[in-house]
Amino acid sequence: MIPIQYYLLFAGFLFSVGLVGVLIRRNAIVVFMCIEIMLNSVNLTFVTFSAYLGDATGQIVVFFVMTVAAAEAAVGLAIIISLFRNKQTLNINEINLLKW
Amino acid sequence: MALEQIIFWSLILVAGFSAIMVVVSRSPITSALYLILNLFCLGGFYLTLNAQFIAIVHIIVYAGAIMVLFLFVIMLLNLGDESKLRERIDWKTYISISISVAFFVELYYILMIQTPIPVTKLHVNSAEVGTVEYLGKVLYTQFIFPFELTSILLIAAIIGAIILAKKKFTI
Amino acid sequence: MVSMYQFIGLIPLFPLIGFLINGLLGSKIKSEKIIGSISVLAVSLSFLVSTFIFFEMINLPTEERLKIVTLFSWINVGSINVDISYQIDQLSILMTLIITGVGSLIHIYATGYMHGDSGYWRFFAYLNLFIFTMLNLVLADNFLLMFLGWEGVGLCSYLLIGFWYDRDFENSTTSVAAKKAFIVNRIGDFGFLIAMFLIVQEFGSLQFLSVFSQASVIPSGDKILTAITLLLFLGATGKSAQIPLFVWLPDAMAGPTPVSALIHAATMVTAGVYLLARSSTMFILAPITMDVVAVIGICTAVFAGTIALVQNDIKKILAYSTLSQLGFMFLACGVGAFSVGVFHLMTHAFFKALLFLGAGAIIHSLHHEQNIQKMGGLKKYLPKTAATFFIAAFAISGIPPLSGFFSKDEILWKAFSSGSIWLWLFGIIGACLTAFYIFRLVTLVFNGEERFDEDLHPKEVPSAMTIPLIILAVLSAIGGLIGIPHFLGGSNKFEEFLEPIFKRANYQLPIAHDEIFMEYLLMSISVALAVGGILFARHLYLKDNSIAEKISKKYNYGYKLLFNKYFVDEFYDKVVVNPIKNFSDSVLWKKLDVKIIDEFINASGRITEYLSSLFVKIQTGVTDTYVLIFVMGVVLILLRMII
Amino acid sequence: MIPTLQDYLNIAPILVVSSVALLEVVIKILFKNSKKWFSYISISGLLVAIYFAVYNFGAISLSFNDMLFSGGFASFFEILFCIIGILTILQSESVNKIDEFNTAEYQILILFSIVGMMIMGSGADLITIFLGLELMSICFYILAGFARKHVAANEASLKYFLLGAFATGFLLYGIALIYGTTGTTNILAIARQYPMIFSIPLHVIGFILLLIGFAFKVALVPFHMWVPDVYEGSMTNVTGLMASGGKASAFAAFLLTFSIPLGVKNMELIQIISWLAVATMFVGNIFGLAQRNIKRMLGYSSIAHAGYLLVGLVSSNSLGNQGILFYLVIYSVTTICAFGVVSFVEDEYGKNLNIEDYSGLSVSNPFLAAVMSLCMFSLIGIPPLAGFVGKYYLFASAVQSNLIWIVVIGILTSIISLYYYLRIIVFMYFKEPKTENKIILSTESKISLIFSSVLILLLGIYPSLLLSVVEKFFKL
Repeated sequence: MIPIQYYLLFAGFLFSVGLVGVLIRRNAIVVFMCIEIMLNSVNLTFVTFSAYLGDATGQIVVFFVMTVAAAEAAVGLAIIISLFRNKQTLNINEINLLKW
Repeated sequence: MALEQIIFWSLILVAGFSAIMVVVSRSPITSALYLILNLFCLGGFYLTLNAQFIAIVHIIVYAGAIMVLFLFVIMLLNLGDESKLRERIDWKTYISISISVAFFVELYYILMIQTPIPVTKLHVNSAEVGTVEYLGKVLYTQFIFPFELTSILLIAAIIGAIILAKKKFTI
Repeated sequence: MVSMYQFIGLIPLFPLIGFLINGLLGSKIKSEKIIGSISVLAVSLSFLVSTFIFFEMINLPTEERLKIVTLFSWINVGSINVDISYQIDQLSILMTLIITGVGSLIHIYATGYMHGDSGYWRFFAYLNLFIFTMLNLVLADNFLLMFLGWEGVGLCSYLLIGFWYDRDFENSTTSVAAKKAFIVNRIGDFGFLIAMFLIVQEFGSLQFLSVFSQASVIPSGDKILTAITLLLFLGATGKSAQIPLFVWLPDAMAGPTPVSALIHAATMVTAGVYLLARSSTMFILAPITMDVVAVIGICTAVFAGTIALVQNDIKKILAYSTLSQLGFMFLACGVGAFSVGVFHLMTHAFFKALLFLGAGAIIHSLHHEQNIQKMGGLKKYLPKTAATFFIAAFAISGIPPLSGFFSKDEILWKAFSSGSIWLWLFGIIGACLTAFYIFRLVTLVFNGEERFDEDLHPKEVPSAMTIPLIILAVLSAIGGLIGIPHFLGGSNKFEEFLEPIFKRANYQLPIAHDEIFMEYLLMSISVALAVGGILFARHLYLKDNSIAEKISKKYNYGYKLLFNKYFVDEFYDKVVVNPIKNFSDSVLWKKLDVKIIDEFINASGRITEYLSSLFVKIQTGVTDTYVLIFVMGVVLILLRMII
Repeated sequence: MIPTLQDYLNIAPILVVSSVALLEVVIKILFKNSKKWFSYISISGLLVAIYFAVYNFGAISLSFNDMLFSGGFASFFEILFCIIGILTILQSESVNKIDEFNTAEYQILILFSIVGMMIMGSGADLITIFLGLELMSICFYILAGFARKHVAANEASLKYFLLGAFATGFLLYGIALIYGTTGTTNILAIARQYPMIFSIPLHVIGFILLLIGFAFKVALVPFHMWVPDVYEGSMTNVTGLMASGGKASAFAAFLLTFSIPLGVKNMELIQIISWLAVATMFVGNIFGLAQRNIKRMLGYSSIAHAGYLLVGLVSSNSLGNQGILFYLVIYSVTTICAFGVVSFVEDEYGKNLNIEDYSGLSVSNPFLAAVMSLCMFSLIGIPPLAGFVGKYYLFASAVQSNLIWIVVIGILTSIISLYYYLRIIVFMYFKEPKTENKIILSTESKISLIFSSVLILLLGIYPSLLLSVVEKFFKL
């Protein structure tokens, strides 16, 4: 028997790891991957609740989140490509034309 | 029951390790590969939670499609060269890490101490709920509108991806 | 018989139409005549309507004079209904008469003054808009509509002060002056707004009648009421340029002179006094506020009067003079004599408009020379202007039987009878200062030798400008006669007329005893001091060498005496005049006014801007920072939830 | 369970707009040289959608198994977003200057983003709201980077995307926790469990995370950092759409999830929202002072206005909700109008965006200057313009809830904002024109500007027009 808290806490841990990644990494693609970790940790939370509540909604949400993640990935990577074409870098520290 | 425990803890170990490795790996390709490992572990978690359909879809969509896209872009932009992306560790890094730790501690406090959730067992229906049949029924009846909505979302994303990433500015 | 009352909507409507025609089509209409006549016609038609209403009103029995005409419903917020509706009563019709009457004279004058200006149509559009908003201010039957007018005049003054944007004004540009006027006004409006919200909360309504009838049963000294009145007074100090929010008014001189006349005499600055008079029911129940009002009023009166002593810009002198006179009005309100305050407001509107228009005529004829040290001897070139100007100067100095005498004397008497000898004493000093600085101005401008450039050939201004001057001069001369106090054998029709408005307020006041002897005594003192001030100024500034030479030639033996006399002058200069002047010049004006108060307002803006440019560095452009701040926010919020 | 015809009729506006967008995709593929037609097709589609929304206006009902509201406030938002869309398209002639070939895609994406907004404004389920939000956001990410020849646009797009996806994570986490504690994602079902659920800390945390997700979209401090950068880098018309529609829809979702079913009754939540409101008002107005770029400045102005709007939520009474709806309309119209003027002054991407470039606009183009100053005065809140009535409404609601202190802060900060709003007017009216560049306005853009200006004036002088509509949604 695994208490629900373990799952939730592990999801929270994954979320925090993703957070750290977003905060400390400079490569735009890696930052995006860390965001994917965060989304997946949320998915885990949803599935956990769904399973423990015996309710399908949570899994349906996960289904939608995956779709959204796919759409975001397509758009996000397209944005990264078009930026890279113009600027030849993906280091978000160097992408600071717009400021103040 | 011991088997369940063993699977759970080993999944946690691998998933946690791979997640951390995504963050700390120098090369984006390594990060991406670790992320794939992490996603497989999550699929494992879904299986332990009796969400078979989601587990399969997860592996197919995430590891199969999204991560391949990532790898593809990394290769396309030829980002394998690590020297291009030297990342320093400075005071901001420490602040970031401590903030994230604080966030996790808060989550821990809320989940473990403030909220005693009595549920320790999977719901009796959970095995049935996770099947393709059941989810399909719900998806095409109750959630038909959001389901249709996702098609529009994907079309918008496709159009956007094409116009942003196509090579020539005018055809 | 058709009541004129129902046509009240026409009064603000005409200027609005004038504004719309000139504002939308003005650039297409090439003829100055058409633009000018539309504008003048709009205001004079309003004046006509208000005159009709006024005459209908005085034929009605007192209790039927008040009427509210609702045009349409404006805002319905829950239980609070705010309508666009106008309240016609003695006070509002009086203000309307002043605004439209003096306003149309200024409009007529401006058609001559602005002749040939490239922004002719713009100017008249703004002027009409100004009148429109001001009329809304005084005719409103609720605080919110009044606030509309209140903001509107601020906005129009902003547009008008910055009208000549291509000209420099005192080391900066007119636009800076305009901006300052607007911002300082907004600080005052802040008080008004908060007061308004407090009123809503306390009384559940914004309508004057409902609010005041509810307020009148509140015991005196109530905390909320004190807060409301203090905040309203903050609003009034902004509009009526009292300490500490007066800084915009001297700068408002950057606009064309008719604007100065309009702002200073008839409209904008009187708004604060009007607000106090309108809310007298509430003010009288807040003794602390009343004291504050009186003290601020008298301080401004003396302070501004002193600064006016040393100014050389003709319009600046008049600007500080306005501050000072407004101070007197607030003094009157502060001691509970609201009707006297309004009386002074009216007489002041006449003679200050006259002074400003006269100054405009002088400036016009000297091709925009404003320094009085570069004038002199203008009497023979501008006879009509000079004559009217003298009348105005006597009126403002309080020489009987001109209008200023009655109102100012009444204020001083009320201040005295309110029990504070200090208020009276400072009031007397202020009155004396007034006489002095205004005659310093008059003497330096019209008498003495000609100090302006020789190639300037001043000549009398066109009749479009002199006719308003003459009408105003007549009004300044006889305007006070409607308010002759009882002890002088008059019937004080003015006070009687306004009595119903201040009934509730007067009810709260201790009944003043008629001490006829005392009144005569004080009156004589103030008149004597005024005359003294005038003579002293004439004496000091009329050191006409030609006269002196003539005298010395004629009376050789008297040379020594004359010398001695001059010696006495020197003595006066050294011991009495110079210290005051120096104090005023170096301390009051250059330090307190320019450095401290003015700087404070400017600095607060600059500091905020500096801080802004400092803080904004946090916007590094790097996504990391943004995420970091995002997560910090999350962590803090979650922390709040846990604890 | 199976959708009926009535269901489809209920969501007719959404259906119309999305099918018009899909139609445009087909047209684009079939006829290569038809770019002139797209804007007319889009506008007519939006007009038909408005017609259906008005048709549905009468009664509030639920459709698609409680996934969507229709009628009532849902129709209200649908109409608002359609109007925003029409105004944006009318002003978007400059898009042709950016990338001639992508006119069709531009129209399609705008329509899709409006579909997203409409869904956010009518969602009755957290899932639909989330999907609507994502649809809108994805369109915005793309539109922000639409001028892809320019690095600034790429950068804006990337920043918006990364931060937006990051915020989505929090939003989803919030939904997950709410789902976990209530077992449902349906707003009405959640509301039915009130007030018991608020005793579970996890549930409150869920709401907080949801709040943070929305706070990002409406740009509340400290989740606002993307706004100035993204606003500066994106195409001006797109910025206008983001600042008006994006914010309005996020506020709609805010209202739907926080206020309409539940009434924000949880004191801790209210306190947090009030902090956010105060911080937002301060930061928006103070940071705005230092800006020289007009789009950044308007960005900070939009942040500050989010703060004012939040005041209505803090006061948590029906007056506040009405005030938010009313102010959203005014704010959106004013903002889109102001950005419209900016887009006309900006002759090609990224030029003429400094405040100095507005010198003497009153001489070179009096019409634009007049419209711009109308917008500025409305944003300042000068009566009788609509902005004043809206602000008055919001502050009155706070007073009703005994929150005078927040009103004081609101008014104080709005005095600070005066400095930067006036700066533009000073430049336009009190400065000599620098260069003689003639701005030629097309009929469409004139229509859009005149329509907005008339609305700003009309709603200020006769606000009952809108107030009477808004009042119906909330019983006192």
